[in-house]
Amino acid sequence: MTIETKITEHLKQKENGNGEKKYSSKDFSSDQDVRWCPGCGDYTILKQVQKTMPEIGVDREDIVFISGIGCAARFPYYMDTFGMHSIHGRAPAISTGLKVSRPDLSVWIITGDGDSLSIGANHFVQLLRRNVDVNLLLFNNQIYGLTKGQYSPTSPEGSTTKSTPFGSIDHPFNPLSLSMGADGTFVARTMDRDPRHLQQMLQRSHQHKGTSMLEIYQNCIVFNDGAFELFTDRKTRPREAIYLEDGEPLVFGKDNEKGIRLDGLKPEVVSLEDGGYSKEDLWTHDEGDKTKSYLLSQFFDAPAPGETQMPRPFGVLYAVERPCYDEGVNHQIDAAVEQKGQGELDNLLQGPETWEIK
Amino acid sequence: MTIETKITEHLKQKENGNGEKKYSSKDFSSDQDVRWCPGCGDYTILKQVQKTMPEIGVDREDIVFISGIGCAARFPYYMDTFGMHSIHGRAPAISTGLKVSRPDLSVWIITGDGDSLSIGANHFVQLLRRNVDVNLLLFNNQIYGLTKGQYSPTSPEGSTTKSTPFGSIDHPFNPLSLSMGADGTFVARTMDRDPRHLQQMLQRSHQHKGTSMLEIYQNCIVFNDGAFELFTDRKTRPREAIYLEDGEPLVFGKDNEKGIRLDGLKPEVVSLEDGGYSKEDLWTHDEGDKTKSYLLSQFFDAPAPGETQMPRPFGVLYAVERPCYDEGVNHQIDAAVEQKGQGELDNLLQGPETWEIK
Amino acid sequence: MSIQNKVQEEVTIRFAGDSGDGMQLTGSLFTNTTALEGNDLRTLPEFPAEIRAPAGTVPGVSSFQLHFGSKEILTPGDKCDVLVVMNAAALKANLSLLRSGGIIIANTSGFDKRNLNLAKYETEVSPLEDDSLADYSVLEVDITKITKESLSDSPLGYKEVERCKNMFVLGLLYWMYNRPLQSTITFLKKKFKDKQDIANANIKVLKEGYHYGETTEVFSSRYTVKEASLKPGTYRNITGTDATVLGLVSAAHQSKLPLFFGSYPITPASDILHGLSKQKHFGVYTFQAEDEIAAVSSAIGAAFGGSLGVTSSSGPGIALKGEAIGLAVMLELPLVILNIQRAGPSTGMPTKTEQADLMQAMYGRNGESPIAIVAPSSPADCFESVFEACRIALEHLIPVMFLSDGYLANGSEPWKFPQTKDLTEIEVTFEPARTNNGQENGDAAKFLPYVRDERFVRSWSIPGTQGLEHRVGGLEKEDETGDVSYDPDNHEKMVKMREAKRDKISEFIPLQEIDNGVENGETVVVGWGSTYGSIRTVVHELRQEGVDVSHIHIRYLSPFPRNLETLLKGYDTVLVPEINNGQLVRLLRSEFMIRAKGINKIKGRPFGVEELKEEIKNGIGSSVA
Amino acid sequence: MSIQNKVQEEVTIRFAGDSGDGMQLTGSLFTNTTALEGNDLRTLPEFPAEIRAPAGTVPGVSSFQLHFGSKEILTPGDKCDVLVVMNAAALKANLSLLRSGGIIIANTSGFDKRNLNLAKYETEVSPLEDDSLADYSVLEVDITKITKESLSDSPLGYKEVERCKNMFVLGLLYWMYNRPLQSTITFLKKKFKDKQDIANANIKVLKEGYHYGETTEVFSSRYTVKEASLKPGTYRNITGTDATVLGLVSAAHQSKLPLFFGSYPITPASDILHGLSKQKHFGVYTFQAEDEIAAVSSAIGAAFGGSLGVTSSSGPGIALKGEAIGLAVMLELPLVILNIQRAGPSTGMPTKTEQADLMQAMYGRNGESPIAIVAPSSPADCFESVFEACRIALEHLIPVMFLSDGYLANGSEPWKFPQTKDLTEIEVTFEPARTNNGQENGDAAKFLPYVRDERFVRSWSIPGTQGLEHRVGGLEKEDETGDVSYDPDNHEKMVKMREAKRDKISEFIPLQEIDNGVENGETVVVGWGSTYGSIRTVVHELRQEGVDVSHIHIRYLSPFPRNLETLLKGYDTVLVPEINNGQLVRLLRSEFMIRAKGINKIKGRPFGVEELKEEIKNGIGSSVA
Ligand SMILES: Cc1ncc(C[n+]2csc(CCOP(=O)(O)OP(=O)(O)O)c2C)c(N)n1
Ligand SMILES: Cc1ncc(C[n+]2csc(CCOP(=O)(O)OP(=O)(O)O)c2C)c(N)n1
Ligand code: SF4
Ligand code: SF4
Ligand SMILES: [Mg+2]
Ligand SMILES: [Mg+2]
Repeated sequence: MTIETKITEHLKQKENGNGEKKYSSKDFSSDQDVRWCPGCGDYTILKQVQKTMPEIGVDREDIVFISGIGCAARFPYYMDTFGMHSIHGRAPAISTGLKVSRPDLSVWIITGDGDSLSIGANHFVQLLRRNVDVNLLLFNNQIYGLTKGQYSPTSPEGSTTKSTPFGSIDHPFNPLSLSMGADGTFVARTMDRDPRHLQQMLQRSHQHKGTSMLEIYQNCIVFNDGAFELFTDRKTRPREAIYLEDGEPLVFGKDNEKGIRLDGLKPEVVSLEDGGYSKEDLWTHDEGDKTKSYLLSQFFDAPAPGETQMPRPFGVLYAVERPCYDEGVNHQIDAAVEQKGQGELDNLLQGPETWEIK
Repeated sequence: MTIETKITEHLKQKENGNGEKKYSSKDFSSDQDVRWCPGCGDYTILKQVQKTMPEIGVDREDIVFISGIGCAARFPYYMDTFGMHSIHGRAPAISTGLKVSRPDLSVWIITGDGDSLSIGANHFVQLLRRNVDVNLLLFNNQIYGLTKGQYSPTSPEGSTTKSTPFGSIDHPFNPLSLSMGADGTFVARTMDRDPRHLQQMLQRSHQHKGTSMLEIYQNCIVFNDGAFELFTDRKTRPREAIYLEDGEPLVFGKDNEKGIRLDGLKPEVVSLEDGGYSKEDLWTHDEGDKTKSYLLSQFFDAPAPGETQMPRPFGVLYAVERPCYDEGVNHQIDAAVEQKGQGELDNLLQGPETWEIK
Repeated sequence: MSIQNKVQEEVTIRFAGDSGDGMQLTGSLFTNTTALEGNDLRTLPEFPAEIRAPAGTVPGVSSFQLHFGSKEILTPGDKCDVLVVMNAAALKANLSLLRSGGIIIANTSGFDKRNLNLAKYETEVSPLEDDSLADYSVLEVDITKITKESLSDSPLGYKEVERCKNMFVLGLLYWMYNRPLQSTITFLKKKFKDKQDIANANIKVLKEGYHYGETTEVFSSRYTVKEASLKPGTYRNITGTDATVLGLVSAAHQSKLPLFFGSYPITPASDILHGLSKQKHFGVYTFQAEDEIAAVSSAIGAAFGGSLGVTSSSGPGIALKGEAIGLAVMLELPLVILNIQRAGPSTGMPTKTEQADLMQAMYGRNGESPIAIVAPSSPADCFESVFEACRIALEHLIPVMFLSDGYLANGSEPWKFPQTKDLTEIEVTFEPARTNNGQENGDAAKFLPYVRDERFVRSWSIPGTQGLEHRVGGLEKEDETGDVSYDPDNHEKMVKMREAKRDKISEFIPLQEIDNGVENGETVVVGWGSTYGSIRTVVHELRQEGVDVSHIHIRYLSPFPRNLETLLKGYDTVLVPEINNGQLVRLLRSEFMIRAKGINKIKGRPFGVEELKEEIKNGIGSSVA
Repeated sequence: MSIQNKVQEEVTIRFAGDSGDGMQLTGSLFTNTTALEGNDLRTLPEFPAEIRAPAGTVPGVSSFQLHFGSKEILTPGDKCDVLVVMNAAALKANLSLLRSGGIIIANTSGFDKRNLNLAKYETEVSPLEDDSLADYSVLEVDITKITKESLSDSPLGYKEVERCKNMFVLGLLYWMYNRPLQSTITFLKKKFKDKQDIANANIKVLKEGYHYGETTEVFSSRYTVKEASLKPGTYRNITGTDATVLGLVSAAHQSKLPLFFGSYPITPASDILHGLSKQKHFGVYTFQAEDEIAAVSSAIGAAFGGSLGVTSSSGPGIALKGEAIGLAVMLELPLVILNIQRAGPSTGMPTKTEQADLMQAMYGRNGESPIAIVAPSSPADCFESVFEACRIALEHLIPVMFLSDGYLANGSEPWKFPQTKDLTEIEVTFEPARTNNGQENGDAAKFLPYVRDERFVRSWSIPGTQGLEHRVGGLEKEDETGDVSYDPDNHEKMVKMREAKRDKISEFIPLQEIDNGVENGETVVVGWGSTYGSIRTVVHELRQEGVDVSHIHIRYLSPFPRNLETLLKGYDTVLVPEINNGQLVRLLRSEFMIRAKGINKIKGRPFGVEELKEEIKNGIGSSVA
């Protein structure tokens, strides 16, 4: 911002150059005891975030974690950065106000599937549309944890929960398709049980300029244990999950023996063993191709009769550059100042026409 | 509902069989004078709706129009049916309550681009996800009309409006992509200036079981005149708009001289005149093909450099059957009654364990 | 040495342990047995704060307090006489709630180094060893060990065996208080009918505990608490939440309307959603909405369609409903809003109780938008109060807020439940169809949806009724026609009308009664909601001590009963205890210009009888100053 | 016959026509000229209800009322002396606002059959022809025709020519009231500097109108309104909306903070968003959020980052902000909420004014969540009041609601505007960095974000400050540390602390002054907000008539000025006029136990001076009864 304020003054007194400080992961753990259920997936996510923060080259005091309400939303209390445990579903709106007025900060939103896709779904889609330069970590456990086990907008149809003793009726959201429908510029998925991949995705989220939507499959051991076992379990993972690498062919399986190719618009799983197909025939992942990314996000619902189940994609499905809202707003202010010069309060007070009373 | 209530009793006294009454369009116009600006696109929409209602074979008293707030939202006052002009953005939630408890009614939601995609966007996506059997008419004029001209979530980037004197910064929603991202089961588009097509689309919306999302391009003559001229103007329409027919090839142009074919995942405009391509080579529209429908919904943004602008699709982009939330809820109740028999209040009051005090 | 048998008039027992130790079950089983023995009683469970904390830590402690006696019991008791602690954390968290001289029953294996550390005991020595518990009589039993031993030959796995240890405690207490084991045994057999081994194990350990009391010499005495003189009749035990659920289903039944319940989960209101979602065979619709706004909106939509539309929430969730409640005020449709109050502001302390939403209920909307307010006074009273809320909403076509709180919702007491035939009927008639004097579809005389009856109530004209097609909305309505109107005089008329309509309800609710005491006395204690038990107990005691103090408890807070002003003006001093910073007291002062004085506690807890007694004593005569 | 010149002390003119007739412009141009002539004045535009109605219909009428004089002018005037009507609908809609004997200037071509039908005049004959206007002196001019003729040789198109007709009216009135044309001519030249033809046409017609007065004999007299005795100084004309915008920009300037304004459009608050969005070169951030909840939330986020966070709305939009305001109360961050009140409840009458959100401002949130409230008393006073709201928010880290209304927002008056150098400074200091006594990243002594100064205000510790990393949230905070706490005593302490902090503000605001009258009198009229002008006028008149009545106008409604109680208790009768059903009156009664009596009008309009005078006269001495 070209305009001098108490904030710009205040920040001048900052010790030594930005991002030069060296941290260890423990520098990011606060003095609060962590209060999640033993075995909750949130623990490992916290650990990976604390491990990643020292790597991103941002001073600790320039990092802000903002959450809504939920088990996941307790997260900021455990990070020794600035943080706000706000109100249910509103973290994206609060973060927008913060990031627009403080573009110098690295802002991280922590939210659950209920927080972001139920009460907060409006702010969620608007954030993606505006492409505010923040990182949103969506802890998806397909349940309302904090309120002790009601179904959420990501719970599969038929879920029997506290509020649906006879099974849930509503069709769940596909969070990635919804994000793409809202024109998100960075759409990715990872899981609590794969620390390495989780760290990579956190890095990617940080690096992306714009809203980074990272869905994290997180196990709620108490109210929805094993919801993602197919993907997290060592035995089934190779069959059920596929890891995406930009520019690489879509291969999966224990020994990468399977691949996915596109037959026109229809993706199909092919074997790389029976000589029928080789890597060259496969669909190569292109993070910048919206159609392909959409198709990947559709590897989700149970297959139509006759069709084969596609593996669930993990990694960055979609990533493109688009101007960020926060940047745009600040540019507009700078431009106005350039053009008209910084505002003269006395001119404003005086207005277009005045008169004297003697 | 298998359970007898005052409502079921009350409805028994209904005169003669359902849907047998004959109406003319004037039976659907109320005694209120219409108060939109002269020349507003809302007038013709009102007219087409009043023309269509007598055709759908539903008794007038079984039709309910529910709106939020906005110019468009004044609509129910002008329909001589049951109606509610509710609060800003909440019509989908109100309609869900009504339709679930009164599945016998034909419920129509009237909403604007601000009403449904700004303040009401959460209820909008949840409605589509749940697939409640109602019809939603989205009057999109890319502006806030009632509040006298601020930009809306569908206003193009750079729109200069009352609230954005230097041009809007945020990237607009693509309402149809958003609807598909929310797993809507019926996604269609029409325009105020094509009465015949508008009527067809109203019919289709009524016929579809589930949430019918019909976007209507509507001209706000006062605050955003000509926003859709390219598509509505007789001269440019043939070039800029394409009408979709299920099972038919994608052709457009003054003399249907142009078509669209798919080169892998990439749609391209081809000429049907220079003998290069014939109708057979074209993409045939399939309302049930999610991927193709998504691609069509993407005929929206300005083309990337080097790519050609696609015509804007009108008609039903996507239509599939999926269980409706309201039906599911009522089935569950019926099932419970079947299984346990209708509840005995005295058993409930008594509870599991009692004791006597003499 | 022989064990002597003492008779006690009342006893308070507190079961405390880790969330995993099954203290809630232990407590409720003891409660049922006690109820069957004919005691009056009141219980209060205390769960850990929202997030489940690690086992063994203080935040992980879960407890259950039971107060029972041969006299009238109206509170869960201030301090307990017996404190059961399954581990060190439980002791740390609850010791302050034990009266000096009270009994501690401690599970020693819950006091090993690991547990002491988890409970953050500074000292290395267990509190059981040092003299920190000198003023209490402590009974140490290695419950875990005994349980394991007694189940050594059971086929159960380690964990399952462990889980039986709460039955030992139960058995031991049954012995102490001369309680039969039968009902518990029956319960266990029923609960685990497909898991014989588990049933047997639990029963074995239960008896083990009972015999332990008999055989070991550690206890010098057993206690008997005689039957209370409850009104004759059939009773059940009930929590505020269950009573609310039953009240709603009953109101739907008595009005012969479908119940539509739109809600969004939040502590402590969620349990009502859980309870109602089980009642589908009563034709109950439960809709878990995307947020509180959609929840209340859906209820309004259902009400427009002719259903009994109900929504529920707590704390911040209620704040979100304000706009839509205002719409219902304008539409003049029935709507019931259940507010299970919790400690605020903002997210506050979700698991703690408070009464701080009364002003919000009165004024938490834009413009002049009067609604009715009803508050229950005990867990069982939630039934009648919520039934009344529904009756008022349906008979007066107005939003009604039911102001309960977490303490009432979770607490329980014996309830002489009614029979369907004894329930009053709720009068609802839908405006009948108009067949346009025979000729079809012709326009009949314009239907006037905002014409009112003598109670100022308009007609309920539901979709599907021929000839009643009409439009309603949130813009100001023209008198009678209901058309949009910007006419200045009409607006004033309608604002006054909506208020008059709300006030008119006072003619259709009971007159205010004096709960205990006399008209025209020196001091009256005026309460509302969950403070009932404590106030009644205190006033009862004070009157026995000869103090001229009476008790008035207000269920109908908006409008007030029409005799309330006269009643209150009959006393020199008006004291108003509330679990807030002074809200009803403000309403009474501004409504009636009486120098009411507040007694306020804002600790997320009900009033203790002793502390309230002190405050009231100090308050007496204060207003004269 | 010669035209005589009459001197008048005050005049009220009402310009009425179709939305397309440019009456708003005509009115404001006359206003500017009048201001330049040194009169005191007050204006009030009245727009058609939200939706633009068809031309020629009553709902389509737009009007502008100007009250000016040589005496102090504080209201737009009850009834007007001159009514300009451009068509039949304008007459129908406004005739009731013309005093009997008043002058009607009617554009006859607006009274043809078409217009009479559109205006729904039953009779076939024009009201100008029948004797329905007998009590008024009517001047009929075919303005449209004259305009066309005088522009017959202009290159302008039909529509553009038509649009000039309002200038004829203006010219004619300038002649009637001896006003110079110059400033208007300058304005037109400036406005149409790139459209010479249009400028010339308008100027020609303007002069045409002036000459028409001079040449035709229809008028028997012209009028002079002498200069008012305003305080010497430089003045400008200003609306409440503009004054609010300026106040906000000034507060940001004087606190040297960025202004972040998050809002969602709604009538009548939207214009503030429009005004601020033009001030980007002052570093003003305007964010049009997706809804009111996001709007207030974004302002909270900005405040957390160190900006002056402001949000605005009206009616239902304010109800939606309650939950988030509660969060700000808990976070103890500065937040300014602008509530431009409109007639409610629910959607109500969006274009009409009301004062019915005071109680909501006080209590419209869950739990005990005290905030500060400031209310402006005139269009120009919006500047100082909103500046004060910002000062309090920033210096006391608390949410402050600015309670204006549609009448103030749209009205205008002359303003002796301040200079930057005269503005007070707003003291803001951010908590400085802590460099962990040299050694980097090491853990310094724990930073305590909820430690307070002598005003009970905590530190503002913004992100980017080394060593201040901390977490805040909506759960109850532990004293000093700000950590989450469920401790009962801590909760009570914090609830009381938040209240004490709010109340402490009373030591940092001016003492309540008596606007007019004496201490310890018989009757005092107590007002707040936009009723100022009417009350002041009435009290002034009554005192001149020798009535012992005083006027106290409260700007600071929460907390009240610390001397208010003593002041009010000095009078036998306390009358409280409000544009609501009685809200401040309730606060005064419950706070101070004084028998304040309400005078209430709920018609979407300010009090007329005459009607208020009546009510006050009746009210005097009433409290004794
Ligand atoms: C306004 C409001 N409504 C409801 C709640 C209650 N509530 C707290 S968290 C939550 C949902 C939690 O689910 P999710 O967002 O998936 O987070 P999780 O606990 O599963 O991590 C709800 C309904 C609240 N605190 N505030
Ligand atoms: C809660 C609330 N917020 C804001 C408003 C003000 N408002 C009324 S309509 C509207 C937007 C209208 O735009 P749109 O939905 O596109 O309808 P249109 O007028 O363009 O048909 C707004 C912001 C309101 N009435 N209620
Ligand atoms: S409830 Fe589930 S999500 Fe919440 S802390 Fe426990 S395990 Fe984790
Ligand atoms: S403002 Fe626009 S949308 Fe509204 S009525 Fe006028 S033309 Fe139609
Ligand atoms: Mg979750
Ligand atoms: Mg619009």
